Amino acid sequence: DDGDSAAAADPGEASQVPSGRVTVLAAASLTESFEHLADELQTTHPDLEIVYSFGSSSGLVEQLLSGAPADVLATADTTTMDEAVAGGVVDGEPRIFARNTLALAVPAGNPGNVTGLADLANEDLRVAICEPQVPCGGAAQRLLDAAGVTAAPDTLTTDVKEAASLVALGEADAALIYLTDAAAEGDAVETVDVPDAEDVVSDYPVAVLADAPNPEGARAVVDAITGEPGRVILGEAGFLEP
Amino acid sequence: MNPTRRTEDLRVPAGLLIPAALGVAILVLPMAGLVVRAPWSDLPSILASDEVLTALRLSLVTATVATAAALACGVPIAWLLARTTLPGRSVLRGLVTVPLVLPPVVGGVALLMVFGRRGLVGGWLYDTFGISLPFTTEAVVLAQVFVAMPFLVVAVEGALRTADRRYDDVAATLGATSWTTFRRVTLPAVTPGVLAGAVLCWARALGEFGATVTFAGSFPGTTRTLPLEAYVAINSGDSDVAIVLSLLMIAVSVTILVGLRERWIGTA
Amino acid sequence: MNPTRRTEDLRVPAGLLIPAALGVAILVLPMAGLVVRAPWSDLPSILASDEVLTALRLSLVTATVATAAALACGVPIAWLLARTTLPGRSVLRGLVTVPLVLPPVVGGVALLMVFGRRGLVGGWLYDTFGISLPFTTEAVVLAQVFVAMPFLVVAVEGALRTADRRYDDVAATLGATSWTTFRRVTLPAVTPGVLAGAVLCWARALGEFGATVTFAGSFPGTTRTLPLEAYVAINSGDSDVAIVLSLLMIAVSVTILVGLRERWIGTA
Amino acid sequence: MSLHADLALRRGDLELRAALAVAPGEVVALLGPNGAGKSTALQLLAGILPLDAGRVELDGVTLDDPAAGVHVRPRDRRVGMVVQDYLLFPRMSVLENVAFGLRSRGMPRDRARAEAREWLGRMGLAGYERRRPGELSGGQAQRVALARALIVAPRLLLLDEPLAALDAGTRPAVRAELRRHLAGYDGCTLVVTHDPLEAMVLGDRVVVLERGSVVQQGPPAEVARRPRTDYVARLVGLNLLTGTASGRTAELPTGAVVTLAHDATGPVHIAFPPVAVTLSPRRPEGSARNAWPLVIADLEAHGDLVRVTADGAVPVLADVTPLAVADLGLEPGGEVWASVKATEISVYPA
Amino acid sequence: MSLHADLALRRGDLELRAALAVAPGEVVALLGPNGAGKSTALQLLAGILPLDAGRVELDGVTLDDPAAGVHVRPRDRRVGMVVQDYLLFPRMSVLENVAFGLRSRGMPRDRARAEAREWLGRMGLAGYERRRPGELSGGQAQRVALARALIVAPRLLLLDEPLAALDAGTRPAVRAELRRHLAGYDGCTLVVTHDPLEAMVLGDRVVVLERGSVVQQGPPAEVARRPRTDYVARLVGLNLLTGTASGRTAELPTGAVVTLAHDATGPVHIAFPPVAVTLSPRRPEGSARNAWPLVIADLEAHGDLVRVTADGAVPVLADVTPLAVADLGLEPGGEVWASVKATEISVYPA
Ligand SMILES: Nc1ncnc2c1ncn2[C@@H]1O[C@H](COP(=O)(O)OP(=O)(O)OP(=O)(O)O)[C@@H](O)[C@H]1O
Ligand SMILES: Nc1ncnc2c1ncn2[C@@H]1O[C@H](COP(=O)(O)OP(=O)(O)OP(=O)(O)O)[C@@H](O)[C@H]1O
Ligand SMILES: [Mg+2]
Ligand SMILES: [Mg+2]
Repeated sequence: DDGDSAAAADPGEASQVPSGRVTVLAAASLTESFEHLADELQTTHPDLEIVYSFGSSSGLVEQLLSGAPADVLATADTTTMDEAVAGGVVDGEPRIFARNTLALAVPAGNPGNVTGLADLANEDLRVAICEPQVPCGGAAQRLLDAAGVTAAPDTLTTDVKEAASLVALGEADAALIYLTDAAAEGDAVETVDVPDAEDVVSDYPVAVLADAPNPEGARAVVDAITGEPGRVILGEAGFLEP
Repeated sequence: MNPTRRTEDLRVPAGLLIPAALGVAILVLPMAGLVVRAPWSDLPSILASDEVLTALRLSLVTATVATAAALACGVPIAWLLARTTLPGRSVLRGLVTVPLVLPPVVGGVALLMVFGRRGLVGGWLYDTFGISLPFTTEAVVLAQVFVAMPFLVVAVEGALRTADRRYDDVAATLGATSWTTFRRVTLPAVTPGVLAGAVLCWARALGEFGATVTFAGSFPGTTRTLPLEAYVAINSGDSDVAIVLSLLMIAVSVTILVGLRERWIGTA
Repeated sequence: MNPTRRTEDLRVPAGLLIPAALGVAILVLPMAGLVVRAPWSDLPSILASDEVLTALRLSLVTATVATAAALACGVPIAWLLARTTLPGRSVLRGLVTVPLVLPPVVGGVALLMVFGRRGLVGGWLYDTFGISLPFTTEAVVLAQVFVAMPFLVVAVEGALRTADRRYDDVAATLGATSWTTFRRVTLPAVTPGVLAGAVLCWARALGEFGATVTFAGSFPGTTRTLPLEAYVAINSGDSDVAIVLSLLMIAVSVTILVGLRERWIGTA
Repeated sequence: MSLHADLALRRGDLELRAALAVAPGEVVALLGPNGAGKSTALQLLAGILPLDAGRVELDGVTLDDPAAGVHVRPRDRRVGMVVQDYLLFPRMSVLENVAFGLRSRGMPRDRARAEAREWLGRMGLAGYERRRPGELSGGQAQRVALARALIVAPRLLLLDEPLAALDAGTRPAVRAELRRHLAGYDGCTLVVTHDPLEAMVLGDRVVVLERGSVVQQGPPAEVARRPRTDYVARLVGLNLLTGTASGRTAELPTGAVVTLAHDATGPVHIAFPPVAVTLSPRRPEGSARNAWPLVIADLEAHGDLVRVTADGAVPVLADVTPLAVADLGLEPGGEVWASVKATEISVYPA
Repeated sequence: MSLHADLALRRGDLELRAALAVAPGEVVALLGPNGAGKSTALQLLAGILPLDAGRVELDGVTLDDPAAGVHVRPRDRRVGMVVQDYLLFPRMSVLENVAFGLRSRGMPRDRARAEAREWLGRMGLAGYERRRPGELSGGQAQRVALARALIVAPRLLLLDEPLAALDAGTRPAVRAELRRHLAGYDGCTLVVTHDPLEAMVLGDRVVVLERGSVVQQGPPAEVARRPRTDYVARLVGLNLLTGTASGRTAELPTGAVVTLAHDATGPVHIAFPPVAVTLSPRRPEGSARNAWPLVIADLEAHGDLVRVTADGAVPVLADVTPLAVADLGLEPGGEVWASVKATEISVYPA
């Protein structure tokens, strides 16, 4: 029940020192960075307890529209955030806090000898690309169009993580995934330079929610995400600044 | 001692009816929700689209092949578990039911580790024969077998344990080999259980998503089954399409389950 | 007519042994893959972490409660399907098995549509009592019941159809109400089937992911069960943790399944 | 209490149409060949099978009347039943099986068990209380089934071959126990049996069912003396012929003629015991007026005597001594003359 | 072919230790009270139950020898069995049930079916080929079970009360068929039965089992004339006493003394038929030297006679006419004197 978090925040002092529980719904690709951010905030805002629920952006919006009790929403694209805005669950204007670009990822050692985007058209290579209808797929399509390449994928993943783990396991010879995901896989994945990759970017918006039980806490968290602590941590994970 | 109408034979004790009604509500109401929310006007155009038809065909074919394979392998496993005194039998039972608890995505990763190009078995297959399973329709079937066969095994084992073993003894005294006994005496006796298990297995295979998407990937025509199609729709914010696809799956499976006429499920 | 050693009673026809071995390989090898790849040195620290223990406790509690609820509602449903001549019974059977085919994520969406704060039932509950189900531990249980109960229903119905109805008749002539007959005669006769169904149901509930994450969210301590924890781990690039969590689930369920001693599953 | 039943049912090739009435306290023995419909009739009365047509009334209450749509459920009938294959509840102990009916009627567990224990004792099964049905021998299981049915003192008791599996030593004791119980019992009882002695001992009246129809009924002695069908005749050990009498002779359908001791007219039954048949190698010349040439079909030892089955225009069974068999050189396929004195023959209207 | 078996098994409170031998072509009738272990013995021979100890040898081949770890599986034994509850395969037609054994031994379907059809005809079940077992009456099912076992001509045939459910009309025919079949069959046969007539007709030799042990065996006539246990005596309808003889008298354990017609010494059995017992209200003064005062326990009609069970120092069964019952005013609890002429008594060493 949603009464808990409201009660936890003492309304009298709220405007001074944000405290109590803040529930953040965040896109799955933000998992690692946001967990770090919570640890960081623990030192500056010891009274703030941050609880995350990670999921796909569209699933999170669906949950909100069904009355999920939460304070903050962070999605991996603007389309889903726009749905939330249209649904009236967002308080104020969403703010872009990070950007992501695509990388051409190959397994460690590059067994397929991939040298550039053009290799994605090679039928003999096993290629994973995101489904065009999802954010990373849309971005991939734009990148490929710009390079004039018609890819021959073997699988269209719905989730970037899938493509990333296929590369990490060596099952795919190449995949177009976000830079952050490539970074998260560590040594198992290498990236091949793609010229002009920075031209295609995805925006990550964050917003305080209209029914937030703890609006003060929510604002403090959003400030942290968009402010200095977020910039540092997100930068480490490979995100670009907005 | 009240003379009652013949039809009142249907009277059911409240102790059974109330929980049953509650259970039916839990199971059926969400489906009603889907029906209410479905975009009925767009329905024909969505259903007639090429992708949907392709995915539907692929789903039906793979689920059916997977069920056949699961029957071929799963019924013997159930028999081993129920009728022999194999040492370590209860550990085997535990192992065989593992895929039930494994979150399907993890199951997919596990399948990749074994049958993938660099996997234990897959690596050998690839190096020796140049065969690579992932991203093929065969991989979809394998993922479905992995996920759905345990249902069959558990259901059939339950049925075998309920059946009277003395018939097997009689068959043996009549000179039947254990294979003949199995085929002509044991199996017919547990047909309802086998059918129930096959239905579970088929339904589970039809709805299988996580292991498939991880192990077999998602490519229209070869590996993108209906649930994958629905998942794509949800993730691209098209929940209307997802609802329609789900209703389609429901319609197909209910038709088949209802079509499995009473007498197939067995008369006692 | 060859005198054989007593132990050779274990000899199993090849027609059964070969497919069984193949099936076991398909089911068990992927798990072996997980075991091989597991980060054994980090294992203790991962398992001892607070999040994991919390998630484990939550998983065990919710799966067990869900199984109890499914038994309470599902066994009566199975009885209705197997033993009465309810009109529209085969349609009911079809409907009740729908959650089997519904991809769990879609199931979660459907649950939100009905039990969400704006849903058919959920809206009424919220407006009248101020109760909101989604994103609570109760929601996890509800999602698990929705997804897992059909397994129980199908398994128990199969067992009921295999059992001899004449015992029920005898009980009736001895003056037993249908409730007494159900409780003292019918139910004991199908105990192996009910247990098999409960095992299926519990295992399915323990591994449930899609419907839970959609309907109940993924809040540590209240709704983040082990499979959800594994998903979080995968998403933070920590596939080692995901593997460890999967092995934990496997270990827990195998222990419980093996612990369910032979005699509980029933002697024929 | 009393039972009035009018049963009609088609089942496979069985066409059952039988009227059965049992007075309060009366025990009716239901006899008939395999497949006659005895078990089926019992199932109809118990309410387990639905009637096609007809009516069942017990103690003035209509239990079944398909035309009016009335059907009382088995559990509301207070009908006790022992079936041919016992159907003891496999997961209950013997004691729980016997106590089941009392418990179902709401008796507290301890009292029900005490009473069940007593019944088991009467059935010679003290000490078997905690066994499971699977651990009983055939005869033991049958006695448990009997105790389970008798203990509830039902208004209508249906026993389907209740003693068939009992050994020769136990059978008289259990039969006596059953007889004692039935004597002090004011409900209606129907006992199916294949044992003529059992029918005579237990039954106040005998009803014979063949191919779904009642072919004969009456007091045991009457039925034993004047069988009306081949089946009954074989059961009571008599030869039975059917013919048309006119004066002191009767003509059989085969054309053979039987001489009678008394005048009779119209269709008659002709009965005589196998011991009254004399066999001889040639046409006998003595006072026996009835003599027919026959071919021996079978010989079977049978206590001190040998039973000879002989076929011909007048098929007969004859009981002769082993000495006679040797003297006459009787063997299957051999020819022989059979003769019966007219005074040994009893004749009654068909 | 011949069977040599030495069976030892504990099962619940049954302690079975029996040696059974059957010569080629011989038919042994196994008699015994309920729970004696007859069905258990057959299960051991069929290989369905494992022996605790002992040995089973058929036709020179060891089938079971737990000490040596030998156990031939049921299907390798060529042992045919008819069990007390038939166990017809419920999902096969009657014809398929009977043909099953032949098919299992590799006979082509058509030939197997033709032969099965013939066997059904012999069992009086022509026309029932396509029925399911669930659609048969009890007696019909038993005949199918019998045909299913006989058709495979096993080397050892085990029949557990094969005719118990048959009606009085069918039983002699099926019994004759069985006898005919067994006569032309060189395998070993064991028939369990509770019917003394059946044991005499079918058995070349009778073996009596009680509480797991063989208590008597021999040719049927010998067993019938000289019973050695109460059970056998009741079975063949004799009174049996056991005592210690010395000269022309024998003393019973109760102290009562029986006068004998011939000299005897040591432990003896004393047997006499119930019809040889005379009942009188006072001590008889005639030539009968044996007279004992008794109390009547039970009366039961029994054919033309009434069987009186009387208790006392010398418990006896007496068969008297209904007239005598009326004249003497016999009733349970009444006192009476029973007398038997010494010449009616047969005495043999115990
Ligand atoms: N379910 C059924 N379907 C078709 N025919 C059946 C069915 N059940 C019984 N019959 C037939 O009905 C007839 C009567 O059967 P029933 O069991 O009443 O005989 P019965 O008189 O009890 O014989 P028995 O003395 O052998 O027990 C038999 O010919 C049997 O084959
Ligand atoms: N599974 C078992 N566990 C324990 N005791 C058993 C078991 N099966 C049988 N018995 C006991 O063993 C004894 C012998 O049983 P068996 O069935 O051999 O008797 P039987 O001679 O065939 O008797 P009947 O004439 O009644 O068929 C009985 O007392 C029975 O209660
Ligand atoms: Mg019958
Ligand atoms: Mg027996």
